[in-house]
Amino acid sequence: MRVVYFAWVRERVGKSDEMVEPPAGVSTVSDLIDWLRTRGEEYAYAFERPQVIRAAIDHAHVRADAVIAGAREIAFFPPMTGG
Amino acid sequence: MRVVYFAWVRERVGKSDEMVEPPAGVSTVSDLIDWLRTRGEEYAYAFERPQVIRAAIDHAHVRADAVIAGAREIAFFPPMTGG
Amino acid sequence: MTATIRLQREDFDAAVEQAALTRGRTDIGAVVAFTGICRGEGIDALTLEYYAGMAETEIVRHVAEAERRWPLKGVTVIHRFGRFVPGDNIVLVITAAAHRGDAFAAAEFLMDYLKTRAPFWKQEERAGRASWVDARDADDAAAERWSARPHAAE
Amino acid sequence: MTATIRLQREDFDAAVEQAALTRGRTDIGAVVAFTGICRGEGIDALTLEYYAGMAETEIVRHVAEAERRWPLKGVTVIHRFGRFVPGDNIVLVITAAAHRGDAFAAAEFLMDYLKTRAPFWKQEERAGRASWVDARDADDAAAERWSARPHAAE
Repeated sequence: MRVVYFAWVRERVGKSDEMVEPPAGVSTVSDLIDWLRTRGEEYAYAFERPQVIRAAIDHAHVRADAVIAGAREIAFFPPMTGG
Repeated sequence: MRVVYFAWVRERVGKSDEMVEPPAGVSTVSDLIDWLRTRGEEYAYAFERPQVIRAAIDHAHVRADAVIAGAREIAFFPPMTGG
Repeated sequence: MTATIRLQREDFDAAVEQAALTRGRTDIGAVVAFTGICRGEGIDALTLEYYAGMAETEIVRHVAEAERRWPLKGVTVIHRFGRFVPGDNIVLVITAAAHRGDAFAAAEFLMDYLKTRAPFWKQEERAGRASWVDARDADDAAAERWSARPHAAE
Repeated sequence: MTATIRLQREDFDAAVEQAALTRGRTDIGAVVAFTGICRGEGIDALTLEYYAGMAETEIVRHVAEAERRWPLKGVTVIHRFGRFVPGDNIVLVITAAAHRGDAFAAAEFLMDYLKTRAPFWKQEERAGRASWVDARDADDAAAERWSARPHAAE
Protein backbone atom coordinates (compact mmCIF):
# COMPACT_ATOMS: atom_id res chain seq x y z
CA MET A 1 0.00 0.00 0.00
CA ARG A 2 1.04 3.58 -0.54
CA VAL A 3 1.74 5.79 2.47
CA VAL A 4 1.84 9.59 2.12
CA TYR A 5 3.06 12.20 4.63
CA PHE A 6 2.29 15.89 5.00
CA ALA A 7 3.66 18.97 6.76
CA TRP A 8 6.06 18.21 9.62
CA VAL A 9 5.34 14.48 9.44
CA ARG A 10 6.67 14.59 5.86
CA GLU A 11 9.67 16.69 6.93
CA ARG A 12 10.57 14.33 9.77
CA VAL A 13 10.16 11.13 7.77
CA GLY A 14 12.19 12.78 5.00
CA LYS A 15 9.94 11.74 2.14
CA SER A 16 6.46 12.60 0.90
CA ASP A 17 5.36 9.09 0.00
CA GLU A 18 6.47 5.48 -0.25
CA MET A 19 5.17 1.96 -0.88
CA VAL A 20 5.16 -0.25 2.23
CA GLU A 21 4.33 -3.90 2.92
CA PRO A 22 3.57 -4.22 6.62
CA PRO A 23 3.77 -7.74 8.09
CA ALA A 24 0.76 -9.79 9.09
CA GLY A 25 -0.72 -8.57 12.38
CA VAL A 26 -0.60 -4.91 11.36
CA SER A 27 -4.34 -4.46 10.97
CA THR A 28 -5.23 -0.93 12.13
CA VAL A 29 -3.92 2.59 11.57
CA SER A 30 -2.54 2.45 15.10
CA ASP A 31 -0.72 -0.83 14.35
CA LEU A 32 0.71 0.72 11.20
CA ILE A 33 2.08 3.68 13.17
CA ASP A 34 3.67 1.30 15.70
CA TRP A 35 5.28 -0.67 12.88
CA LEU A 36 6.49 2.47 11.04
CA ARG A 37 8.16 3.67 14.29
CA THR A 38 10.40 0.59 14.24
CA ARG A 39 11.74 1.46 10.80
CA GLY A 40 14.29 4.06 11.88
CA GLU A 41 15.02 7.22 13.82
CA GLU A 42 13.24 9.47 11.34
CA TYR A 43 10.01 7.48 11.77
CA ALA A 44 10.39 7.35 15.54
CA TYR A 45 10.75 11.15 15.50
CA ALA A 46 7.79 11.73 13.14
CA PHE A 47 5.50 9.51 15.22
CA GLU A 48 6.91 10.27 18.69
CA ARG A 49 3.48 11.63 19.76
CA PRO A 50 1.05 9.34 17.93
CA GLN A 51 -1.93 11.01 19.67
CA VAL A 52 -1.43 14.20 17.63
CA ILE A 53 -1.04 12.40 14.28
CA ARG A 54 -4.10 12.23 12.06
CA ALA A 55 -4.75 9.70 9.36
CA ALA A 56 -6.81 9.27 6.21
CA ILE A 57 -7.53 6.12 4.24
CA ASP A 58 -8.21 6.66 0.55
CA HIS A 59 -8.91 10.39 1.09
CA ALA A 60 -11.28 10.01 4.06
CA HIS A 61 -10.44 10.90 7.68
CA VAL A 62 -10.22 7.81 9.89
CA ARG A 63 -9.56 7.09 13.55
CA ALA A 64 -6.53 5.26 14.91
CA ASP A 65 -8.51 2.05 15.22
CA ALA A 66 -9.63 2.00 11.58
CA VAL A 67 -8.79 -1.23 9.76
CA ILE A 68 -6.26 -0.80 6.94
CA ALA A 69 -7.08 -3.97 4.97
CA GLY A 70 -7.88 -3.05 1.36
CA ALA A 71 -6.51 0.49 1.64
CA ARG A 72 -4.78 1.85 -1.46
CA GLU A 73 -3.42 5.03 0.15
CA ILE A 74 -2.92 5.86 3.82
CA ALA A 75 -1.99 9.43 4.78
CA PHE A 76 -0.42 10.72 8.00
CA PHE A 77 -0.39 14.40 8.92
CA PRO A 78 -0.58 16.84 11.85
CA PRO A 79 -3.81 18.66 12.84
CA MET A 80 -4.98 20.76 9.93
CA THR A 81 -4.53 24.52 9.69
CA GLY A 82 -6.30 25.59 6.51
CA GLY A 83 -8.75 28.41 5.87
CA MET B 1 -42.91 71.34 16.63
CA ARG B 2 -42.40 69.58 13.34
CA VAL B 3 -44.06 66.23 12.75
CA VAL B 4 -42.92 63.92 9.94
CA TYR B 5 -44.59 60.80 8.56
CA PHE B 6 -43.21 57.83 6.63
CA ALA B 7 -44.45 54.93 4.51
CA TRP B 8 -48.15 54.15 4.92
CA VAL B 9 -48.51 56.59 7.82
CA ARG B 10 -47.43 59.31 5.39
CA GLU B 11 -49.78 58.03 2.68
CA ARG B 12 -52.76 57.91 5.02
CA VAL B 13 -52.15 61.33 6.58
CA GLY B 14 -51.66 62.65 3.05
CA LYS B 15 -48.55 64.69 3.79
CA SER B 16 -44.94 64.01 4.66
CA ASP B 17 -44.52 66.68 7.31
CA GLU B 18 -46.22 69.61 9.03
CA MET B 19 -45.83 72.04 11.90
CA VAL B 20 -48.21 71.41 14.81
CA GLU B 21 -48.95 73.15 18.08
CA PRO B 22 -50.61 70.64 20.39
CA PRO B 23 -52.57 72.08 23.33
CA ALA B 24 -51.40 71.97 26.93
CA GLY B 25 -51.84 68.50 28.39
CA VAL B 26 -50.34 66.74 25.36
CA SER B 27 -47.13 65.67 27.04
CA THR B 28 -46.16 62.24 25.66
CA VAL B 29 -45.88 60.61 22.25
CA SER B 30 -49.01 58.68 23.11
CA ASP B 31 -50.86 61.90 23.98
CA LEU B 32 -49.72 63.41 20.68
CA ILE B 33 -51.10 60.43 18.73
CA ASP B 34 -54.43 60.75 20.57
CA TRP B 35 -54.58 64.45 19.73
CA LEU B 36 -53.61 63.91 16.08
CA ARG B 37 -56.43 61.34 15.72
CA THR B 38 -58.96 64.08 16.52
CA ARG B 39 -57.76 66.22 13.61
CA GLY B 40 -59.64 64.42 10.85
CA GLU B 41 -60.45 61.17 9.14
CA GLU B 42 -57.04 60.87 7.51
CA TYR B 43 -55.34 61.02 10.93
CA ALA B 44 -57.88 58.63 12.47
CA TYR B 45 -57.08 56.20 9.64
CA ALA B 46 -53.30 56.59 9.91
CA PHE B 47 -53.33 56.04 13.67
CA GLU B 48 -56.20 53.54 13.89
CA ARG B 49 -53.84 50.94 15.40
CA PRO B 50 -51.53 53.07 17.57
CA GLN B 51 -49.81 49.93 18.90
CA VAL B 52 -48.12 49.31 15.52
CA ILE B 53 -46.96 52.90 15.06
CA ARG B 54 -43.39 53.69 15.96
CA ALA B 55 -42.00 57.08 16.87
CA ALA B 56 -38.73 58.94 16.96
CA ILE B 57 -37.89 62.22 18.66
CA ASP B 58 -35.08 64.18 17.05
CA HIS B 59 -33.84 61.10 15.14
CA ALA B 60 -33.85 58.68 18.10
CA HIS B 61 -36.34 55.83 18.60
CA VAL B 62 -38.66 56.48 21.58
CA ARG B 63 -41.48 54.64 23.28
CA ALA B 64 -45.08 55.80 23.39
CA ASP B 65 -44.62 57.19 26.87
CA ALA B 66 -41.66 59.40 25.96
CA VAL B 67 -42.13 63.08 26.89
CA ILE B 68 -42.29 65.38 23.88
CA ALA B 69 -41.41 68.66 25.63
CA GLY B 70 -38.43 70.29 23.88
CA ALA B 71 -38.69 68.08 20.79
CA ARG B 72 -37.86 69.76 17.48
CA GLU B 73 -38.97 66.91 15.23
CA ILE B 74 -41.25 63.97 15.98
CA ALA B 75 -41.55 61.14 13.43
CA PHE B 76 -44.28 58.50 13.06
CA PHE B 77 -43.83 55.40 10.95
CA PRO B 78 -44.70 51.70 10.66
CA PRO B 79 -42.32 48.89 11.73
CA MET B 80 -39.15 49.14 9.70
CA THR B 81 -38.33 46.90 6.75
CA GLY B 82 -34.84 47.87 5.64
CA GLY B 83 -31.82 45.74 4.83
CA MET C 1 -11.06 51.58 12.85
CA THR C 2 -12.05 52.65 9.35
CA ALA C 3 -15.80 53.22 8.98
CA THR C 4 -17.59 54.11 5.76
CA ILE C 5 -21.34 54.74 5.91
CA ARG C 6 -23.34 55.84 2.90
CA LEU C 7 -26.98 56.13 1.91
CA GLN C 8 -27.29 56.47 -1.83
CA ARG C 9 -29.57 56.02 -4.80
CA GLU C 10 -26.85 54.69 -7.13
CA ASP C 11 -25.51 51.13 -7.14
CA PHE C 12 -22.40 50.10 -5.20
CA ASP C 13 -19.42 47.99 -6.16
CA ALA C 14 -18.64 45.55 -3.36
CA ALA C 15 -15.17 44.86 -4.77
CA VAL C 16 -14.22 48.53 -4.79
CA GLU C 17 -15.50 48.97 -1.23
CA GLN C 18 -13.68 45.89 0.04
CA ALA C 19 -10.45 46.96 -1.64
CA ALA C 20 -10.77 50.39 0.00
CA LEU C 21 -11.14 48.72 3.40
CA THR C 22 -8.17 46.35 3.11
CA ARG C 23 -5.72 48.13 0.79
CA GLY C 24 -2.19 48.45 2.18
CA ARG C 25 -3.09 46.72 5.45
CA THR C 26 -1.59 43.54 6.87
CA ASP C 27 -3.55 43.37 10.15
CA ILE C 28 -6.75 42.05 8.56
CA GLY C 29 -7.20 38.28 8.43
CA ALA C 30 -10.92 38.04 7.74
CA VAL C 31 -13.37 40.04 5.65
CA VAL C 32 -17.10 39.29 5.53
CA ALA C 33 -19.06 41.05 2.78
CA PHE C 34 -22.85 40.76 2.89
CA THR C 35 -24.87 41.84 -0.15
CA GLY C 36 -28.64 42.11 0.08
CA ILE C 37 -30.39 41.78 -3.28
CA CYS C 38 -33.95 42.48 -4.49
CA ARG C 39 -35.60 39.08 -5.03
CA GLY C 40 -38.17 38.27 -7.68
CA GLU C 41 -40.85 35.98 -6.19
CA GLY C 42 -43.69 37.57 -8.07
CA ILE C 43 -42.69 41.16 -7.44
CA ASP C 44 -42.08 43.56 -10.31
CA ALA C 45 -40.27 46.18 -8.29
CA LEU C 46 -39.45 47.39 -4.80
CA THR C 47 -39.32 51.00 -3.63
CA LEU C 48 -37.29 51.88 -0.58
CA GLU C 49 -38.08 55.00 1.43
CA TYR C 50 -35.95 56.15 4.35
CA TYR C 51 -35.79 58.81 7.04
CA ALA C 52 -32.93 61.08 5.98
CA GLY C 53 -30.95 62.32 8.94
CA MET C 54 -32.16 59.64 11.33
CA ALA C 55 -30.98 56.74 9.16
CA GLU C 56 -27.41 58.04 9.04
CA THR C 57 -27.37 58.81 12.77
CA GLU C 58 -28.73 55.39 13.68
CA ILE C 59 -26.33 53.48 11.43
CA VAL C 60 -23.35 55.43 12.78
CA ARG C 61 -24.48 54.58 16.30
CA HIS C 62 -24.81 50.86 15.53
CA VAL C 63 -21.47 50.70 13.73
CA ALA C 64 -19.95 52.22 16.89
CA GLU C 65 -21.78 49.59 18.96
CA ALA C 66 -20.41 46.81 16.72
CA GLU C 67 -16.93 48.25 17.18
CA ARG C 68 -17.45 48.22 20.95
CA ARG C 69 -18.51 44.57 20.94
CA TRP C 70 -15.94 43.09 18.56
CA PRO C 71 -12.33 44.03 17.73
CA LEU C 72 -12.90 45.29 14.19
CA LYS C 73 -10.40 46.74 11.75
CA GLY C 74 -12.98 48.28 9.46
CA VAL C 75 -16.68 48.47 8.64
CA THR C 76 -18.54 49.61 5.51
CA VAL C 77 -22.31 50.01 5.38
CA ILE C 78 -24.00 51.18 2.18
CA HIS C 79 -27.79 51.23 1.98
CA ARG C 80 -29.49 52.22 -1.24
CA PHE C 81 -32.89 53.87 -1.56
CA GLY C 82 -35.22 54.43 -4.52
CA ARG C 83 -36.73 51.91 -6.91
CA PHE C 84 -35.32 48.41 -7.46
CA VAL C 85 -36.09 45.57 -9.84
CA PRO C 86 -35.32 41.92 -9.03
CA GLY C 87 -31.57 41.31 -9.11
CA ASP C 88 -30.65 44.83 -8.01
CA ASN C 89 -28.31 45.35 -5.06
CA ILE C 90 -29.96 46.93 -2.00
CA VAL C 91 -27.51 46.83 0.88
CA LEU C 92 -23.83 46.11 1.49
CA VAL C 93 -22.20 45.42 4.86
CA ILE C 94 -18.49 44.68 5.01
CA THR C 95 -16.67 43.87 8.23
CA ALA C 96 -12.92 43.34 8.57
CA ALA C 97 -11.16 41.82 11.59
CA ALA C 98 -8.09 39.83 12.52
CA HIS C 99 -10.22 36.71 13.10
CA ARG C 100 -13.22 35.38 11.24
CA GLY C 101 -15.53 34.96 14.24
CA ASP C 102 -15.51 38.70 14.94
CA ALA C 103 -16.08 39.62 11.29
CA PHE C 104 -19.02 37.19 10.97
CA ALA C 105 -20.65 38.26 14.25
CA ALA C 106 -20.39 41.99 13.49
CA ALA C 107 -21.80 41.57 9.97
CA GLU C 108 -24.79 39.60 11.28
CA PHE C 109 -25.35 42.12 14.08
CA LEU C 110 -25.38 45.03 11.62
CA MET C 111 -27.71 43.25 9.19
CA ASP C 112 -30.13 42.29 11.99
CA TYR C 113 -30.12 45.90 13.05
CA LEU C 114 -30.70 47.24 9.52
CA LYS C 115 -33.59 44.82 9.02
CA THR C 116 -35.51 45.67 12.18
CA ARG C 117 -34.40 49.05 13.53
CA ALA C 118 -33.02 51.27 10.77
CA PRO C 119 -35.66 53.70 9.45
CA PHE C 120 -36.23 52.18 5.99
CA TRP C 121 -39.51 51.01 4.51
CA LYS C 122 -40.09 48.77 1.51
CA GLN C 123 -43.02 48.95 -0.84
CA GLU C 124 -43.61 46.12 -3.31
CA GLU C 125 -45.20 46.29 -6.75
CA ARG C 126 -47.06 43.13 -7.74
CA ALA C 127 -49.03 43.10 -10.97
CA GLY C 128 -49.09 46.88 -10.98
CA ARG C 129 -50.36 47.17 -7.39
CA ALA C 130 -48.18 48.72 -4.70
CA SER C 131 -48.25 47.54 -1.08
CA TRP C 132 -46.04 48.17 1.93
CA VAL C 133 -44.00 45.18 3.08
CA ASP C 134 -45.07 43.76 6.44
CA ALA C 135 -42.44 43.49 9.14
CA ARG C 136 -43.40 40.33 10.95
CA ASP C 137 -40.31 40.09 13.16
CA ALA C 138 -40.32 43.80 13.70
CA ASP C 139 -43.96 43.63 14.76
CA ASP C 140 -42.99 41.32 17.61
CA ALA C 141 -40.19 43.60 18.64
CA ALA C 142 -42.60 46.49 18.38
CA ALA C 143 -44.85 45.04 21.06
CA GLU C 144 -41.90 44.92 23.42
CA ARG C 145 -40.72 48.39 22.45
CA TRP C 146 -44.06 49.97 23.20
CA SER C 147 -44.53 48.17 26.49
CA ALA C 148 -45.22 50.35 29.51
CA ARG C 149 -41.96 51.51 31.00
CA PRO C 150 -42.36 55.02 32.43
CA HIS C 151 -40.48 57.65 30.42
CA ALA C 152 -38.14 55.08 28.93
CA ALA C 153 -36.72 56.72 25.86
CA GLU C 154 -34.34 54.35 24.07
CA MET D 1 -27.67 24.66 -6.63
CA THR D 2 -24.58 26.05 -8.35
CA ALA D 3 -21.35 24.88 -6.71
CA THR D 4 -17.86 26.00 -7.70
CA ILE D 5 -14.90 24.45 -5.90
CA ARG D 6 -11.31 25.22 -6.83
CA LEU D 7 -7.86 24.70 -5.35
CA GLN D 8 -5.38 26.94 -7.06
CA ARG D 9 -2.03 28.66 -6.74
CA GLU D 10 -3.13 31.90 -8.45
CA ASP D 11 -5.14 34.68 -6.77
CA PHE D 12 -8.94 34.88 -7.02
CA ASP D 13 -11.24 37.80 -7.73
CA ALA D 14 -14.15 37.73 -5.27
CA ALA D 15 -16.19 40.12 -7.43
CA VAL D 16 -15.89 37.91 -10.52
CA GLU D 17 -16.85 34.83 -8.49
CA GLN D 18 -19.81 36.54 -6.87
CA ALA D 19 -21.03 37.86 -10.23
CA ALA D 20 -20.80 34.33 -11.67
CA LEU D 21 -22.94 33.04 -8.80
CA THR D 22 -25.70 35.66 -9.02
CA ARG D 23 -25.77 36.69 -12.70
CA GLY D 24 -29.18 36.52 -14.33
CA ARG D 25 -30.87 35.20 -11.18
CA THR D 26 -33.71 36.79 -9.25
CA ASP D 27 -34.15 34.12 -6.56
CA ILE D 28 -31.13 35.20 -4.50
CA GLY D 29 -31.74 37.70 -1.70
CA ALA D 30 -28.54 37.33 0.31
CA VAL D 31 -24.90 36.74 -0.55
CA VAL D 32 -22.18 36.29 2.05
CA ALA D 33 -18.60 36.45 0.78
CA PHE D 34 -15.84 35.52 3.22
CA THR D 35 -12.24 36.32 2.31
CA GLY D 36 -9.39 34.95 4.41
CA ILE D 37 -6.21 37.00 4.16
CA CYS D 38 -2.59 36.40 5.19
CA ARG D 39 -1.96 38.59 8.25
CA GLY D 40 1.33 40.29 9.12
CA GLU D 41 1.88 40.06 12.90
CA GLY D 42 5.61 39.49 12.62
CA ILE D 43 5.47 36.93 9.87
CA ASP D 44 7.32 37.43 6.61
CA ALA D 45 5.47 34.77 4.65
CA LEU D 46 3.16 31.79 4.89
CA THR D 47 3.39 28.58 2.87
CA LEU D 48 0.30 26.44 2.43
CA GLU D 49 0.61 22.75 1.65
CA TYR D 50 -2.40 20.55 0.90
CA TYR D 51 -3.34 16.96 0.20
CA ALA D 52 -4.29 16.93 -3.49
CA GLY D 53 -7.19 14.61 -4.17
CA MET D 54 -8.38 14.44 -0.58
CA ALA D 55 -8.83 18.23 -0.24
CA GLU D 56 -11.15 18.40 -3.27
CA THR D 57 -13.12 15.33 -2.16
CA GLU D 58 -13.53 16.65 1.37
CA ILE D 59 -14.61 20.14 0.29
CA VAL D 60 -17.15 18.72 -2.18
CA ARG D 61 -18.54 16.56 0.62
CA HIS D 62 -18.87 19.51 3.01
CA VAL D 63 -20.44 21.76 0.40
CA ALA D 64 -23.02 18.99 -0.12
CA GLU D 65 -23.51 18.84 3.65
CA ALA D 66 -24.05 22.63 3.76
CA GLU D 67 -26.59 22.31 0.96
CA ARG D 68 -28.38 19.59 2.94
CA ARG D 69 -28.56 21.78 6.06
CA TRP D 70 -29.56 25.11 4.52
CA PRO D 71 -31.60 26.04 1.43
CA LEU D 72 -28.76 27.44 -0.67
CA LYS D 73 -28.88 28.85 -4.18
CA GLY D 74 -25.15 28.66 -4.75
CA VAL D 75 -21.77 28.08 -3.11
CA THR D 76 -18.23 28.94 -4.19
CA VAL D 77 -15.15 27.73 -2.34
CA ILE D 78 -11.69 28.66 -3.58
CA HIS D 79 -8.65 27.74 -1.50
CA ARG D 80 -5.21 28.82 -2.62
CA PHE D 81 -1.95 26.99 -1.91
CA GLY D 82 1.68 28.01 -2.25
CA ARG D 83 3.55 30.94 -0.71
CA PHE D 84 1.81 34.06 0.61
CA VAL D 85 3.00 37.38 1.96
CA PRO D 86 0.92 39.50 4.37
CA GLY D 87 -2.07 40.99 2.59
CA ASP D 88 -2.45 38.11 0.11
CA ASN D 89 -5.80 36.39 -0.28
CA ILE D 90 -5.86 32.77 0.94
CA VAL D 91 -9.44 31.53 0.88
CA LEU D 92 -12.81 32.61 -0.51
CA VAL D 93 -16.18 31.21 0.52
CA ILE D 94 -19.34 32.63 -1.06
CA THR D 95 -22.83 31.46 -0.14
CA ALA D 96 -26.04 32.62 -1.80
CA ALA D 97 -29.56 32.07 -0.45
CA ALA D 98 -33.00 33.61 -0.45
CA HIS D 99 -32.55 34.73 3.18
CA ARG D 100 -29.55 36.07 5.00
CA GLY D 101 -29.63 33.65 7.95
CA ASP D 102 -29.01 30.67 5.69
CA ALA D 103 -26.21 32.39 3.78
CA PHE D 104 -24.44 33.44 7.00
CA ALA D 105 -24.80 30.01 8.65
CA ALA D 106 -23.53 28.11 5.62
CA ALA D 107 -20.52 30.41 5.16
CA GLU D 108 -19.53 30.01 8.83
CA PHE D 109 -20.02 26.25 8.67
CA LEU D 110 -17.78 25.96 5.60
CA MET D 111 -15.08 28.18 7.10
CA ASP D 112 -15.10 26.27 10.40
CA TYR D 113 -14.72 23.11 8.38
CA LEU D 114 -11.89 24.45 6.24
CA LYS D 115 -10.03 25.64 9.36
CA THR D 116 -10.16 22.39 11.28
CA ARG D 117 -10.87 19.47 8.94
CA ALA D 118 -9.72 20.26 5.40
CA PRO D 119 -6.26 18.81 4.69
CA PHE D 120 -4.23 22.03 4.51
CA TRP D 121 -1.18 22.95 6.58
CA LYS D 122 0.37 26.36 7.11
CA GLN D 123 4.03 27.04 7.64
CA GLU D 124 5.14 30.49 8.83
CA GLU D 125 8.38 32.28 8.12
CA ARG D 126 9.52 34.61 10.91
CA ALA D 127 12.90 36.29 10.64
CA GLY D 128 13.98 33.74 8.07
CA ARG D 129 12.96 30.72 10.21
CA ALA D 130 10.14 28.44 9.09
CA SER D 131 7.80 26.73 11.54
CA TRP D 132 4.51 24.84 11.17
CA VAL D 133 1.48 26.64 12.55
CA ASP D 134 -0.06 25.00 15.61
CA ALA D 135 -3.73 24.07 15.47
CA ARG D 136 -4.90 24.68 19.00
CA ASP D 137 -8.63 24.18 18.35
CA ALA D 138 -7.89 21.31 16.05
CA ASP D 139 -5.82 19.68 18.78
CA ASP D 140 -8.88 19.59 21.02
CA ALA D 141 -10.98 18.15 18.26
CA ALA D 142 -8.21 15.65 17.61
CA ALA D 143 -8.51 14.20 21.09
CA GLU D 144 -12.18 13.50 20.46
CA ARG D 145 -11.51 12.17 16.98
CA TRP D 146 -8.97 9.64 18.17
CA SER D 147 -11.04 8.45 21.10
CA ALA D 148 -11.69 4.73 21.31
CA ARG D 149 -14.69 3.80 19.21
CA PRO D 150 -14.19 0.36 17.65
CA HIS D 151 -13.68 0.50 13.88
CA ALA D 152 -15.37 3.87 13.64
CA ALA D 153 -14.25 5.29 10.34
CA GLU D 154 -15.73 8.75 9.81
